[in-house]
Amino acid sequence: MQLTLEFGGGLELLCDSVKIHKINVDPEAGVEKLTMKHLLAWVRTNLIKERPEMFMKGDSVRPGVLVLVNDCDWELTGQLDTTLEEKDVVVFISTLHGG
Amino acid sequence: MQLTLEFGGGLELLCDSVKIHKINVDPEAGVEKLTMKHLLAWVRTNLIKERPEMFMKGDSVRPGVLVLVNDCDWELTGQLDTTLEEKDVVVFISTLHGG
Amino acid sequence: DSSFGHGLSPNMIYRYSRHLLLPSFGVQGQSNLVKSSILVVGAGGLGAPALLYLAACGVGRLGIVDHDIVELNNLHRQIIHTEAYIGWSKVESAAAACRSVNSTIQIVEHKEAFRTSNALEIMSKYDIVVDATDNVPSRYMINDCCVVLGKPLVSGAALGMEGQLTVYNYNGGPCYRCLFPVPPPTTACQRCSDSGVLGVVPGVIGCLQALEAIKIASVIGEPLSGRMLLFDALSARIRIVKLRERSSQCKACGENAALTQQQFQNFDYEKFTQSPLSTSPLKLNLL
Amino acid sequence: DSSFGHGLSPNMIYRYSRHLLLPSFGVQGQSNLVKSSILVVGAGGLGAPALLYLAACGVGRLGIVDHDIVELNNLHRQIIHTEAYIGWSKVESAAAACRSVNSTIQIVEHKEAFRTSNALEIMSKYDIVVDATDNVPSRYMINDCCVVLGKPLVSGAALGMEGQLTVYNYNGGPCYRCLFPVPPPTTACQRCSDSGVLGVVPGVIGCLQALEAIKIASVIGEPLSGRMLLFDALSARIRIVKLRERSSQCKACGENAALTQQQFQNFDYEKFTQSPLSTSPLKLNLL
Ligand SMILES: [Zn+2]
Ligand SMILES: [Zn+2]
Repeated sequence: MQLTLEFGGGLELLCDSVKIHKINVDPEAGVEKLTMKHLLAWVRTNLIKERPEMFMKGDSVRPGVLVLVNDCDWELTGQLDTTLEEKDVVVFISTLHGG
Repeated sequence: MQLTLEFGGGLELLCDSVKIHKINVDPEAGVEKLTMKHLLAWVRTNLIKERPEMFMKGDSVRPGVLVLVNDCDWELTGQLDTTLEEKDVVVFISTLHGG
Repeated sequence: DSSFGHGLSPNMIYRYSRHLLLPSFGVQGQSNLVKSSILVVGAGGLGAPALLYLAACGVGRLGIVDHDIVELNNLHRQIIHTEAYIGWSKVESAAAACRSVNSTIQIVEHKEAFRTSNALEIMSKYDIVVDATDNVPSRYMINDCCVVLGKPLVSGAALGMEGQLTVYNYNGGPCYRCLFPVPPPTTACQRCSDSGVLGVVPGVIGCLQALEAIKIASVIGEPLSGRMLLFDALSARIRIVKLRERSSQCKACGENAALTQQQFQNFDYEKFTQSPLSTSPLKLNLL
Repeated sequence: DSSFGHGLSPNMIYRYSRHLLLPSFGVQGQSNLVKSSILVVGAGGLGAPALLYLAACGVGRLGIVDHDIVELNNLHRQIIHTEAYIGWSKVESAAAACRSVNSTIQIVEHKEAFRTSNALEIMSKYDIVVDATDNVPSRYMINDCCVVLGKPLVSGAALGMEGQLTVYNYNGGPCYRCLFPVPPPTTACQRCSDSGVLGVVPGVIGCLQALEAIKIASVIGEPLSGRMLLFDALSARIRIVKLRERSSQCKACGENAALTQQQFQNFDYEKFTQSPLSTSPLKLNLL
């Protein structure tokens, strides 16, 4: 399944400072749908090059990270259970505090 | 066919000051595809309430109006011959000169 | 004063004529603005343009809170301060600049750090709050104070080449704690003073904060509540995304929360976020 | 001067420290900025924030062109001007404000209308041009002058509750005439002075113009060339759309065009657009 992942607010520093990643990822063996839970595990294994604790906590994202599926807060789409579809855009953004 | 039309830069004043219009429009009788040329004629008949010369000139838009099909300049999609698809978003925007 | 019911003097009508000409703003919008009061917390990178535009547009009473002093390394982005004010309090400097563009509005100087001990008293005098601070504990504190007092909060942030903007606690929409119930790890909390910021990035966000505050104050348009603007200056890309609704579980605004003034005053925001409210000066060692 | 090759003095290193800390900007970006020159045409609603941020960020030489004088009804949006400067030339007022935030850069005052007779001479001294004017003939004239001299053009516009922004004539991208070969009918050309503008809308666009000029000058990021930003303040919506490429048929930059300096100087922009280059004063009759 083709997805576009975007990292912002400093999270891109965890993946070689690359903000936009066009990826191909398939559901787990024996499972039909690709969920955010599986995608997070995939990202941690394949994209995060350093300090994974700055991206995840347990099996979800760390506090202060917003997750957006097609420009919509993942709290509205089902969080970890969100089912992803072909060409979806998933944004991970760390909230900023500077001024 | 369901389309979203948006008017901006003052063009909304020609359609009762409403910027966003969700419309249903079908191709001409005997024609399969809906083109921008037909959509423009449809807009002129159905949405433009006053001063049509501020929107069109001949069978195209007047100078100074940008037409965007799915956030892309219609010069890149074929201008009047652009074929529209279900759920496309077409923006008509008058260029601004103020400062 | 005026006998036309809109509270606009002939001088104001001339000064704000380009607002009055606007069909979607007009006399009613300007009249609402002139009667409104806005508090800006922080007279730094975000506060600088926000304050100048709020003063210029004719907000009736404009409050400025900051305890900081103007330094030379602020001037690359804090365009409200001039070299002549280096060493002065940011509030005095910003207030002078605001008065110089509009002497007809009331400008209130709060030359102190915004703390739980003074927050309720200061904020209660204003209709709308603009968060232009630069650290995590202040953001939680300002949010909670807005929830306790029922004030809409225009929240902006900028760091590096990116900016973020939203309106919290407005018309049933979410608050900061609805989005971020748990504070981030301190290692994830960079400040402009530590990590740098392109000066014009808070400029863009601060202007947008002024715009959202003006929309709320003048009762026009759709404020950016339940939505967040994400700005990436380097690639010139902007996203406006849909946020979650108010959370019934929220410790500040949730159904069973009912945060009281007393609880707010006793809450230790530095301990909660494990971050200090004040910035320590930067040690730069580039050469 | 400096012996480190980047041309930054210790004073500059302190002043611009938050830029130098930025990995994507750093010493090289600041050094490029300090060596660059930018011309801002128009010290009004767009020019005000653009000039302040360009001065503050450390552009080496900043030129300001305008023939207008500061009026009270400018102050709701032109935050670079203060009440004390009402009746003064906008260029003098803006230059004084820029100097007060950054005395280390060179500020050049062009107190004259930008016309075909002086445009080439003025513009040839700068690397980048910011169009912050308010009328159609100026926009064609500035575009053509940029094409003749090969300068990138950061073009912004604001009216009512809306703003637009793009970069023309940059790196093979389209110019203004590629998009608008035929001028609009005069009835479609409203000015802020006739139709009104919410003051902070040119504030947002002017900041974004400064940003794009800074990106080009410092050689960072992706300038907004071949793309246009459309800003709707009322609904807080922003679109960034893809524009056509440079047109081979363009009368200014097209393959067989080769607009010469002589042709530019003889072109009658007022006749071409059927609009005057100067604004007549507003007659407001609200009461
Ligand atoms: Zn809440
Ligand atoms: Zn061209």
